[in-house]
Amino acid sequence: MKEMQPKTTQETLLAVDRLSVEFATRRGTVRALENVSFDLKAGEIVGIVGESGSGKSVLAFATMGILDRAGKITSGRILFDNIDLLQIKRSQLRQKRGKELSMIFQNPRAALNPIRKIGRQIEDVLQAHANLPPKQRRERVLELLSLVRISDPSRRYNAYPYELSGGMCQRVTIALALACSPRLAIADEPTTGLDVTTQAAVMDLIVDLAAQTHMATLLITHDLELAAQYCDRLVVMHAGHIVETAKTSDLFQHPRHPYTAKLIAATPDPEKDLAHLIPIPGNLPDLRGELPFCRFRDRCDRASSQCDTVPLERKLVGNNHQVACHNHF
Amino acid sequence: MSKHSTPQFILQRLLAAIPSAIGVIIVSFIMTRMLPGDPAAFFAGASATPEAIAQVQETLGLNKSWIEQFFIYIGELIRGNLGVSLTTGQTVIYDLVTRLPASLELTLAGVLFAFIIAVPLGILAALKPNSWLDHLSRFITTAGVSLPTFFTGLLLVYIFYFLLGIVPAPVGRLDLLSSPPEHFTGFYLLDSLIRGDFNLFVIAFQHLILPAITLGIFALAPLARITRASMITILGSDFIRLAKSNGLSPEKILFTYAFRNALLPIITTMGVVFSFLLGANILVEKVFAWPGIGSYAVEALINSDYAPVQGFVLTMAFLYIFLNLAIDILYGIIDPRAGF
Amino acid sequence: MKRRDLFKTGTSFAAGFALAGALKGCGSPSGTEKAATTASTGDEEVILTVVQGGGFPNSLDLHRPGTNRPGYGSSWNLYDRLMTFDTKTRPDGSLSYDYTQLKPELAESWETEEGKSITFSLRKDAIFHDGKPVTANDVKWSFDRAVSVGGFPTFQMKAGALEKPEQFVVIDDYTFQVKLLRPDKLTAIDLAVPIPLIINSELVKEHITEDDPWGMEWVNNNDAGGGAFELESFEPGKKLVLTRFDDWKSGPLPQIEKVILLDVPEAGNRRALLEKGDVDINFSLSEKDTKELKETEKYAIVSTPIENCLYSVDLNTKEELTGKPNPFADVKVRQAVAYAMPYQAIFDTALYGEAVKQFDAKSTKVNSTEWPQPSPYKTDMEQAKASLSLSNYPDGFETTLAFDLGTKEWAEPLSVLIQESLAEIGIKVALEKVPSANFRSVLVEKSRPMIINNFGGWLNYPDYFFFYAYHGQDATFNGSSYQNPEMDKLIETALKSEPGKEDYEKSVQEFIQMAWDEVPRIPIVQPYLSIAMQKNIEGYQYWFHRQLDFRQLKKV
Amino acid sequence: MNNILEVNNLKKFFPTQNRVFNGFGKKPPSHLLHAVDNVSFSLASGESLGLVGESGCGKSTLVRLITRLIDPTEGEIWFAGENIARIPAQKAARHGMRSQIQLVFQDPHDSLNPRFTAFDSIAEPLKRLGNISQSDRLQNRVEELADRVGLSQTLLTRFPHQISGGQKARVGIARAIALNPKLLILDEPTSALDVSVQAIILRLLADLRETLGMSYLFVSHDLNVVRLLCDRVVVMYLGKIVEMGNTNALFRQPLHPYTKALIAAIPHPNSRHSAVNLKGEPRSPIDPDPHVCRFYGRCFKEAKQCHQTMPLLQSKESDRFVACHFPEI
Amino acid sequence: MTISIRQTRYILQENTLTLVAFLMFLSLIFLAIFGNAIAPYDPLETNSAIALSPPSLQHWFGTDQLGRDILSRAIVATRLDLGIAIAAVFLSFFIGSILGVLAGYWGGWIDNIVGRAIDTIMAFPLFVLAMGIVAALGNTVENIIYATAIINLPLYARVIRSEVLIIKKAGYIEAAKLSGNGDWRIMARYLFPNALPVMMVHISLNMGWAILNAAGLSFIGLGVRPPTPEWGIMVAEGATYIISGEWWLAMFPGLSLMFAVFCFNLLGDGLRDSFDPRKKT
Repeated sequence: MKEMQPKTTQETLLAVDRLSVEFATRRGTVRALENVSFDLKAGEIVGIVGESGSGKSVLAFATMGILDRAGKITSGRILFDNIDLLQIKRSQLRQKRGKELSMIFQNPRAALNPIRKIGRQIEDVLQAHANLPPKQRRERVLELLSLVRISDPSRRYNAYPYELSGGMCQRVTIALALACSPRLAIADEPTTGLDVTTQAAVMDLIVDLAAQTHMATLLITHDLELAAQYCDRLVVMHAGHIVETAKTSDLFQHPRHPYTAKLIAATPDPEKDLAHLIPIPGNLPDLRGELPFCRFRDRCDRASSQCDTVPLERKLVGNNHQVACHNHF
Repeated sequence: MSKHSTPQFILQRLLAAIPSAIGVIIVSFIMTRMLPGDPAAFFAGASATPEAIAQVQETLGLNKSWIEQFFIYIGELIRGNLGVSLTTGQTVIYDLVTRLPASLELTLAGVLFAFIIAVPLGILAALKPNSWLDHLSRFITTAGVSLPTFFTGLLLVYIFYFLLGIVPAPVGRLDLLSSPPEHFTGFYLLDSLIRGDFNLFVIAFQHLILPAITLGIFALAPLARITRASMITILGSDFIRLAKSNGLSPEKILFTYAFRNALLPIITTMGVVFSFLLGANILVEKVFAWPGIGSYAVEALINSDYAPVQGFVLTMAFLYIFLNLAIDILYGIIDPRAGF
Repeated sequence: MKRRDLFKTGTSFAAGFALAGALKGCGSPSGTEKAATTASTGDEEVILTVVQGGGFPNSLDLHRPGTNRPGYGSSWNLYDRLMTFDTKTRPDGSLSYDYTQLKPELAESWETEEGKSITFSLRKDAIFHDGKPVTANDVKWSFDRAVSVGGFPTFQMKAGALEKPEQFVVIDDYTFQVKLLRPDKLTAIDLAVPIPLIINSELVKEHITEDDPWGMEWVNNNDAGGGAFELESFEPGKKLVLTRFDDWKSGPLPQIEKVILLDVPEAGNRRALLEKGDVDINFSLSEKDTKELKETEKYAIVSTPIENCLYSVDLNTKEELTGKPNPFADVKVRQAVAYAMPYQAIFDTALYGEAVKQFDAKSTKVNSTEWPQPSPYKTDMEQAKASLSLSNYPDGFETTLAFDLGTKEWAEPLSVLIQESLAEIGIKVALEKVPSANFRSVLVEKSRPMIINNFGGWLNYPDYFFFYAYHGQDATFNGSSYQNPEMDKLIETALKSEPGKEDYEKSVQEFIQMAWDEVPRIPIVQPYLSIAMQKNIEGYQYWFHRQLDFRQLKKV
Repeated sequence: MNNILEVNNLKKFFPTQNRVFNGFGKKPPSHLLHAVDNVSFSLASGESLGLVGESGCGKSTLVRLITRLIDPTEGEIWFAGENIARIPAQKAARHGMRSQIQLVFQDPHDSLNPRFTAFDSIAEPLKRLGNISQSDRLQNRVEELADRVGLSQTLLTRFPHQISGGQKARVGIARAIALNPKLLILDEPTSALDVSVQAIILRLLADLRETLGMSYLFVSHDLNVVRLLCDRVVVMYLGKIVEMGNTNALFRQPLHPYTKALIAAIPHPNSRHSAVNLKGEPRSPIDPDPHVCRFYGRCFKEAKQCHQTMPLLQSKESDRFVACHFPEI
Repeated sequence: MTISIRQTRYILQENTLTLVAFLMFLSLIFLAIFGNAIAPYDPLETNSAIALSPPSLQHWFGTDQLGRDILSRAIVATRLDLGIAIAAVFLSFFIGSILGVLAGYWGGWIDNIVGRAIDTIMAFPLFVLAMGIVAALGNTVENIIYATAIINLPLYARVIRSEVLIIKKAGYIEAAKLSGNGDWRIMARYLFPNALPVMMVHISLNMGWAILNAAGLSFIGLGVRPPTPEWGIMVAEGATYIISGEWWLAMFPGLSLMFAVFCFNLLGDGLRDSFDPRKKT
């Protein structure tokens, strides 16, 4: 599909290694993530795709260390620049957050403190990480605001989130994320809730800025098409498992996991008509209680007894193409 | 959306309050006239003959029809005359002016006490929901709101004055020998400081402790509850997540980000609590011989003394209106979205 | 001067009426309590602090309409009168006023021209609190005021045949004459009660307006007196502070230099204040507190039976009440009720034994004119049932018993006990608590079948008591609305006569006997006026107005 | 083909209130929000018409006008030969047209009474408007409808919180088709659903239209989805129709700059950047200037004329309408 | 329509305090129903011989100034106190709900009239209003109920109104209209039942408050008539005995009062938690 110059260097920036996360709920423990592993190289844009409930956001929050109280990391490592974020002190982690790795949220309006001027909010981040005198800090804020293409930054500095449109708010959160020029940004559904035309602009902005600052980006989205458009590599998640990772073009041309294939088949795109839109049967399994080794088992038409009895291993099935399935294509 | 200027907003709010003010005037008038007993019979003296009673009735204008009495009352009201209390023998205005600060000081102290205890409890509970601390705080505050204030008051007096003797006697705002500070605000704590009389301040403070606690205990629950709930909501909100993911310090997140946002519903509740306590402190005033408007109103009501009851109700209604106004303005200061 | 002579020769029922009225409701100690700071000895100012519940002076002006009973106390001490009463020692050693003896206060002396006038020579050295000398002009202005303002003061003055300003004549600065409209032995005595107080007229005149020719607005809150104490501060409903007027000449200078009177509504708090030693005097004790404090023996407690006063249950004798037949119109029913009263239980539990029993007389036959005297009734349920079975209501009926909320400390348990007891003979009683202010209306309306009354006549004679409580004139305090021409005749006979005379003795005994037979009112007890003081307080004296006279009190 | 629905010069203006909430307060004098401004279009019997636009463009208001939930400010709505705009919304519940125009809601969860079982929800219109009172007939009809929308009968006794999003969507559809309406309005029926479920629902809707012969008014912000179901498309922007035409033609060659931007914003794996980036922010819909093109300020083609004269919706070729001074022809 | 048993069990498991409150509630109901039967003594029977005796094996809570058994009085009072609270709360809930639903759903002039009326009541110091009503109409149980109901009315009207304002925006209300439901039916079958859970919280909290209110009225002498046992009156009467050392007179009725109010408050709190939308996953 698309031909791109590899702009990534080979050093691994983020490596999530066999990460498992559980949530304690009223009706039992939800095993939200199980043995999730993937990595991300400096400057790379990787998409994590999956339907709601697949654990995408949990993965993002776990990486940032901002899981809800109910959530608990039961095993695994999160290596950022070869440092395990799960082992370092909270204060050290705090130092890294916002400075070396930052996050862009869905629903930007909710992600901003509603009663604080946006300029001050950006300054708060600078204050936490950059040792700048107030005047320079303010200048840096204005610089950031114009960087994210907000017109008239000195006026917007004093604006409150409610005075801005959704798209504008998202630009502000991008500015917040980029304030300290982090090496990694995790964008969690950054375009959900925005107007179609704004979505495109916001995504363009993110990838442009990532390219400019050589920032690695983890794009979390349910929109396969969107991920395909902007990402170098894709990680497909289903029910707390990573089922497949591959370069974007490989994944689309040769999906190896049945779920990936079905997901692609179910996604509308301009070339498909209704007859070629194939639904995926069944629902996501309940992540409480007993589950088969393969969580896609009940929805899969290639399932075999192995799926219940043999633990899944990730297999390398091509250049950088991994799949976790006993009966993959 | 159009924004209004603050004075416009205030004016608009005051205008909007007129119907309920009229309602209050009418209802309180009717209510007092329905009180049993004849004030004339009481105030004509025990030995009064029917003629003497009739004469008092005439002096008091009680022999006129309700409608006539009402218009006379309204006329006097417009001229700023609230009448004379037959029980205290003073003009109602004088009584209210001298007694209102006592009630306000007590109520404010009660709310302040509640705030100081309940808000940290609520925050702690919100930081660890469903922990033992959360349950304990809920237990304590709920127990507090379950105690009838008069019972709490008596109990506290019994324990802290009678048994332990660590607080002064429940004889009002000052001990028997002290005279009140010069009148600036009517709040003894403030006035004594203004006068620089620290001794008097201490005395006033000691006398305020038990009644304020009695009152405050009653307000713990709503405040702690709303603090907990709104802190939990705010702490779970996206912008706190974002602040965390941006590595802001926990203090900054807790206070500048979370608490200031959580403050909005807390302020609303404070307003409700304040106006509620202003009414509820009647019983506390009675127990502690607190010379406030609550005990004044009770006395007047029992004696079918119309003017003070009406004056009291009007005062409270206006306080209520101004309180709400003040809260809206405060809201506007904290929350830019509220705007005017 | 023989006490009876003072007023007996006159025809004036009205006088007694007014005086009695002023003092009605022989109080349980619902009045003032006094609190005194502990042990002020040595060079310190002698301070007496007084706490008060259930009423606080609502005005400093006794002439103002609506001034309440505690107001008598403050004006008694702030103002002087021309004359006052002497002191006597009661059998139990406590002190009481002696209304048989008048003694000078502002007047040095007086001369009576029989039936025509009384001429007073005023003290020449007496001054008001502002330093102005007290002159006959002030006296006249004050008396003019009392007879002109209407309401209770005017009424009270009339009781002594003092009705018109023309009666009051200034002879010179220090000589003042009261001209008598008619001979009335009450005139002199009426000048020693609280109403004819002497006001600093010059001072008040500075504050009069067209609407307010007597300066009531101003006197209401300000001191225009020349009494032994002057006003330091007055916060209605909170606190009254009086300081000794060192230039007082109308009597021996009081020892107490400062009096602080505080309103403490909660009875328990008042008691706690005394027990903690924060106050010197707990004046208006409940019966229970009286009993218990007596038992501690830590305090000086004086209980004086209130003269001519009874706690009673009044049964309405009207044939119909609110359009329905009234069972109590039937004397058999009344007798049944009188026998069904749980007297001893009431005496023990409602009154804690702190009263004088007025039941279970030795003899059923009245043979003394003493008043109050115990009735022959005692609790006898058999008699009660028997009596009721002879009535028109052999199976009982439903009724209500009303009492004054302000006296609920004793009236409520009393009512509950009565309710329980009457239920045994089939009379179902609902209790009705009436707020104090409205109880007056209840008394005036006489619409309740049964009320708890606590009437006391000031003049200590049975005929006076009966005139208000049993006479067919149906005065406010005739709670039973009892009307019986025979009774009226006996009362009138006694009123016209005097003790010692045969017709007096006879008619008194007869009307008492009639009261027992007819029982429109069931006497329960004669109450005490009790005061608890720290042991270092001396000089307490019982007064007919039942307020404290600070002038007589001492701290040792 | 005769028109089942004809909308003529329909307008809906909302008064905007002061923000201060004063309890039971009065409304201060207000401005007008032009939610739907002079909109005209028609829908042929059996046709499926797409209605596209971003949030706030007036789609939902238009839907509520046509379903007679709210009263129009001005204009006509001709349905089956009657101007139903004249029926006051208060009275519409009892009017005959009620059963003929039904609506499938955007949020399947929000549109179901949490206290009704699936059965109750589906039976509600039958009971109120279908005159089916016998319980067995009702039972039969509801079961038949459940079958038709592929809802397992065992789910009929469940409450909304006990069934999945896709199942709730089916309940909503069953309820809407219960009375065999002539016109079914679909208000973003799949926007709250996952891709896998979306495909199922879209296919179901296509089937239903064929079997029941209904006309569809399909409202969506997602052009990809509209394309699958609709014969013709109407594009709205800030209360006005900016373009209208045959689906394929419109996709192939959008005439209005806004339509162009919308189509360009569809994620496309082949291009990393969106072709058309709109600038600025949308104009305010409150008291808009009647002489200025609503798209002015965001348009890449804007000229002086656009600020002086409001472009009118004009026929460009057969069945193509556009409101632009500079259409892409 | 109502809370299912499963849901109830669920709430109770979730929160031990609520479970405790629920048990307390059951025991209150038990006492209210069988109180007269299980009270060890006649609550009205006086016995001057044992007046003011402290708690003992014969009289667990001691006796009062007339020798009546305080335990029996406290038990028997349950029915009256709960009765007053339930009647008052029901009355204000009933009227308040109707007003609130009408005002919230229709808005306009109804909203304005209801709003003004509510504002007027709110502007009163509520306890004084209650006192005034009881003082004016006479201190009977019915009037205490009316007074309590009137002062609680604004709460219900306001809460249900704002609830209705939220619910009426829900899609299912539009869906109901499309299904041919008229306004009345929508109010009765859609708005009211869906506002009910939130109202349950207020009912429960309000019950406690109604009890306190009645007790407060008793304390200032406007409560029910003697010798009817009622907690507030018992506390008020006992209050005068605290200082003289007979603490049990006020203490036990006070604790009973507190027990009941505490129970309703905890219950309300528990209900609030379980209806908290944030807790719904």
